[in-house]
Amino acid sequence: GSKDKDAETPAKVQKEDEKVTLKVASLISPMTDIVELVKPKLAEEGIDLEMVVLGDNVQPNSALAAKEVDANFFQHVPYMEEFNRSNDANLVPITPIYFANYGVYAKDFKTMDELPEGAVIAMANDVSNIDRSLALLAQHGIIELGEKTDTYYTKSDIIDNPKNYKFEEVDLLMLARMYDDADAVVMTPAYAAPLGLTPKSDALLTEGIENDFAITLVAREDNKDSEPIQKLAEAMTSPEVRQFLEENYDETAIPAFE
Amino acid sequence: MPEILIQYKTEIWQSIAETFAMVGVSILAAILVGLPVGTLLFLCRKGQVFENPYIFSIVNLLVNVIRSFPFLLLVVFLIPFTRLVIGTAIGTAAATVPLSIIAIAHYSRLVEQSLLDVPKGVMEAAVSMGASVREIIFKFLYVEARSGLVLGLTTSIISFISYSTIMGVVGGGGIGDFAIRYGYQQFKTDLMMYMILIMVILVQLIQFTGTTVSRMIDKR
Amino acid sequence: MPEILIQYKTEIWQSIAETFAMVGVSILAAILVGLPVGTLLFLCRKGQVFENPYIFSIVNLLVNVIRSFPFLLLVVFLIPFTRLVIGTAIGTAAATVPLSIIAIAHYSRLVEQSLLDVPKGVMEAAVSMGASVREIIFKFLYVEARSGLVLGLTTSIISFISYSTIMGVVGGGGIGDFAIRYGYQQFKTDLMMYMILIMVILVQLIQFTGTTVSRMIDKR
Amino acid sequence: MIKLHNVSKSFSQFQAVCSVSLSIHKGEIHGIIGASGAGKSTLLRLMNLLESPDSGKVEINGQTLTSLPGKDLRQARKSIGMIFQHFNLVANKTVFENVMVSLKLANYPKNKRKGRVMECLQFVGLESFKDKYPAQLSGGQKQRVAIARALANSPQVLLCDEPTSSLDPNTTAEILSVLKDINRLGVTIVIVSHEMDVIKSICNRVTVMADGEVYDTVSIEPTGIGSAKNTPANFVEQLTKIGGTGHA
Amino acid sequence: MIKLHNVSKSFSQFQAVCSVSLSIHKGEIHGIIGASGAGKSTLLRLMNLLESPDSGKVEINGQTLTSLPGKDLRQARKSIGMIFQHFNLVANKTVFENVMVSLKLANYPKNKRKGRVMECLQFVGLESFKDKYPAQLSGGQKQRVAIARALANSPQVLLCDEPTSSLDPNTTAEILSVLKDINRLGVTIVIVSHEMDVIKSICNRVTVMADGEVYDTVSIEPTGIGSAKNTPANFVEQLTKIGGTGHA
Ligand SMILES: Nc1ncnc2c1ncn2[C@@H]1O[C@H](COP(=O)(O)OP(=O)(O)OP(=O)(O)O)[C@@H](O)[C@H]1O
Ligand SMILES: Nc1ncnc2c1ncn2[C@@H]1O[C@H](COP(=O)(O)OP(=O)(O)OP(=O)(O)O)[C@@H](O)[C@H]1O
Ligand SMILES: [Mg+2]
Ligand SMILES: [Mg+2]
Repeated sequence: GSKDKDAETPAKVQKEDEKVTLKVASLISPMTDIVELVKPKLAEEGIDLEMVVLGDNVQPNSALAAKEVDANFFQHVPYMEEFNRSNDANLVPITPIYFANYGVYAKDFKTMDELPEGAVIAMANDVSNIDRSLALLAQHGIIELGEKTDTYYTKSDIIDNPKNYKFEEVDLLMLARMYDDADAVVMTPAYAAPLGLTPKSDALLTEGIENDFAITLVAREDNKDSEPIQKLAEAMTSPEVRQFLEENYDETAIPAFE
Repeated sequence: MPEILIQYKTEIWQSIAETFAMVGVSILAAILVGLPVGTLLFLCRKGQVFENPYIFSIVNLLVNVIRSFPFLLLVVFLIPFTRLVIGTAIGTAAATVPLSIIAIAHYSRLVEQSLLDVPKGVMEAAVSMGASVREIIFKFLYVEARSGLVLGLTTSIISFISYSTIMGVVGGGGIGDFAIRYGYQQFKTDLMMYMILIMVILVQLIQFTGTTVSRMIDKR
Repeated sequence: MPEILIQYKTEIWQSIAETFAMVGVSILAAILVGLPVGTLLFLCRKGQVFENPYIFSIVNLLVNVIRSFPFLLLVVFLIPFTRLVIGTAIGTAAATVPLSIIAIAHYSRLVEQSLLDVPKGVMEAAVSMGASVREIIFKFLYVEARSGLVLGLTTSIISFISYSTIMGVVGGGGIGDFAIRYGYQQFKTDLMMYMILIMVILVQLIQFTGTTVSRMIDKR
Repeated sequence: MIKLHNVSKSFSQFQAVCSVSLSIHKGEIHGIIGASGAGKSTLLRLMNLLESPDSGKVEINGQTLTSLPGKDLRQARKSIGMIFQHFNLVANKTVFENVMVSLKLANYPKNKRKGRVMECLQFVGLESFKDKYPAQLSGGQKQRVAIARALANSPQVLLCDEPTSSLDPNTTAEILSVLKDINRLGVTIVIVSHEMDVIKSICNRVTVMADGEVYDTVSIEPTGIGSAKNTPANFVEQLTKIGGTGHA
Repeated sequence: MIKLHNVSKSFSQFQAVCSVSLSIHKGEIHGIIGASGAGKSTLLRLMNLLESPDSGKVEINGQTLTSLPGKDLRQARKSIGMIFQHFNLVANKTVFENVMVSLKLANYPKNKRKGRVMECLQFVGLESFKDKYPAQLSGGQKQRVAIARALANSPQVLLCDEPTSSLDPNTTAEILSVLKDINRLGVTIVIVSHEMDVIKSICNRVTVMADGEVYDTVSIEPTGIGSAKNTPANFVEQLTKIGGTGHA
């Protein structure tokens, strides 16, 4: 509504000309919610924020590298670095926004100790998430991992598995559904939330914030200092976002900015 | 109308529009390119009027290569090409490129098969009247095979709709993607079911139209 | 042999085995159930020996519903059923359930279409000899339509391979899923290309066999 | 044997057969003749209910076909052989298999089938073609396969639609004597033909059709089958008999 | 006009036509007769190269078809009409369209096409059937459409494979007079037929085939087409002429 009114006065028409469009690729809620949340704020600054929702976790980076979008918001820095390495890209982190508190959930068990010998633990089947899930389990001493031989840990890096857990890798899309099927599931809050689960009250184990896996706003080397990107970063680390996260995503998405 | 549908009205309409756009372009590609390619496959076969083992092998291989790509990887693989054609590799317009290519490969096989069922005698009549290859195709082959061509196109269109649901990967959108994103990933099961219902109705309509038309034009 | 292939030897062989398992079961389902269903669709059509608008509409709708589900959602939707049949909803064995169901729906349409191309005179000859519906099917319809049935199955099998690449969702594995997970998501482009090459060779072999067999048994 | 009572059949407006009543006696050879489009084929196809009549009753061997349930109708059809105007062979079966299938459908004793097929192929002079497919046959050869197929299971009634239309005079004569022979064994035969000679040579009674109606039914004394020698010399002789002016 | 030099054709082992040499003069009506399977259809199909000979040369109108490039061969074929033994109509085209297509292919003047189609349909007595599809026609009607299609673009050569096999005597007589008429306009006609009467009535020269070879070629004086009245009464009369014993 207000934009239309702006256009009526000549002075602001000029401003309209300067109006830049900023394209941000993202994946799912709460990432998409945050982008939506800052839209009006950026509009006031003459930035037309356009969100592009993509369906897998390679395309947002490919699109960014190809300059089809100006920034993306869906990943943590290690994942981005791996993309840079493998694809000769120069994506750069702008600012971390929140920690997606990775956790282990089980339908029939209250604590990790109750999990019986040989239980099936489901995790996502893409390499970075396998790495992260195994690291979470190792962090709590459930399993022991050897030296990292490749970029990522894989199941073959497990050198000790005292309770003989079986690890089932399934697609991200299926992860939440495995809550009924497997004995335990390792997943991000984004996937746990629809089940009504939160890291705070339901997770047997969580990752906390002592890690590198904060979901980060990412741009490119060539535009990282540009005004719109900086304004976006500013908006995304504003108190409103913090309030939004704390109100709606208590411990599911822990703000990662000051 | 259920509340959830009203709530997401804009998005639903948009996703329907996206599906129509993607499938519409695929249909065009299937007809404008898939039909000729399938015809070429048929005509270059052993014993046909345009017999040519080289062209046949090359086109046949090409179609097979396209059909053997995992669809997701085809989409990825085609990104440079898509960018060249559309100017961008993401969004509904960009999604039409891989969809069209798969549509061409898919329909051309069904065309080839339909043409193989045209009685030899009809081809002979055409040849004996001195018909050019072009005339054989348009005045005889397509006329005699038309009901099969329509049914094949119907089958293909339904496959295109199914393929289009994967185009969320590059931001293609569409009803199927909407159902997956909102309905499935966000556990809005009722919304998902409504979306699927829309797809079922759409497919049923297409099938009904296809079957009816193909029966109406079949005078054999 | 390229080093990367040696490195992933075990996984590659396993993924090939998984693809064979998934596609193999789908082929069985297509033949054992899709063929009868397609035949039923044909026979219940208006003007055919077993004309029955009710059965036709129901089977037709069922096939359409299956074909209109976004494949991914079909997989999800079938989870309770899969669990009932296989005991679990994840893994290669579980993946065969949705694949088989889509295989049945897919092939039955192509069967229906092939049978529609059987000349009416042959059906009449069968009827005039007092053939039962069973005899009409096995001694006349299938005999006369056999090359089309084989070509349709070939087309279907190639589609099954393509569908099987999506079965990573429920841990089905397979060559396509391997290519996506290791090649695409881990940016091992060379590995991905080798995997695709394997798929291309596989598809090419299937198409060649299908084309050859269908030509050999076509005596029309 | 075969009785039609006021049988009518129309194809979307067009009245192809119009209230025809006709009775064909057991053991006779009945001819049907008439102009092209008169309704001969349709009438024949009504006799075994390949076309179901719009109205009227079809009776064969005391059974009213028009009111038989599906299963009994099938059973009844097994004793009614049919030779189609366009042969309707199964293109993907060999000559042998095309004849064989008729025996299988009729539950002909298994161990005698092969012999019976070869016997029938011998009747029509095609023993050596048994492994060929219809697409590899000449027009006349196809027609003869269709005849062999119809004869194979020794039907009680044989409906023939232009059975000799593609055959040369010699082969025609041979086929007609085969028909005459099986007629002597008690088979009722209905022959649709446009060839006056064929009709005259073996029919006992002839129905003349015009515009979908029976114009008349005539009893005749069959003239017998003029046997012609099956040699090319014979053709030349016939050609030069009258009007011939010598060899070119 | 049409010259075959040592033309041979075999189908996987089987020698269907064996080193045949034959010349057919301009303006004549040439008959080909022989037993079923003798190779008549194959010989006729060799004349317009529908079957390409294994060896030998085919010449029409001074052009050696066997050595013509594709385009010229197509051009040559436009002036060679053909009536197939099995009609080969386009099932999805109406009677009108089936005839029309031949005019379109021959680039017949656009404004005269419709008239010409109707004229040809009139020749064969099917004007009123123009909007029907082949599946709705009787055997003889289909054959007549095939004849009309072959005549339509006024070819210089007309190859006819059993053109009257499904026609009753009256219609046959009518078709033969049409052929005779166009022959008078200078069209060379080759007729394959197994009906001695047909051959005798209009052919100037007749080739007798046996086992894929030319047995003999005879010149004859055509006896002319016996005109029969097209009435059912005429059938009855013919039937009762000899051997008739009265009405049933
Ligand atoms: N495509 C083919 N493959 C194999 N054999 C064939 C083929 N076409 C024809 N023949 C054989 O060639 C011979 C001659 O066939 P053709 O059709 O020329 O006979 P015809 O003289 O026209 O006989 P009819 O009067 O029965 O039509 C036949 O014995 C036939 O079996
Ligand atoms: N399926 C159909 N649809 C419409 N009309 C038809 C159909 N079948 C036959 N007819 C018409 O019915 C009439 C009688 O056809 P029928 O085949 O019985 O003729 P016929 O006496 O056998 O002729 P012929 O000697 O030419 O074979 C014809 O005028 C034909 O056009
Ligand atoms: Mg008839
Ligand atoms: Mg012939």
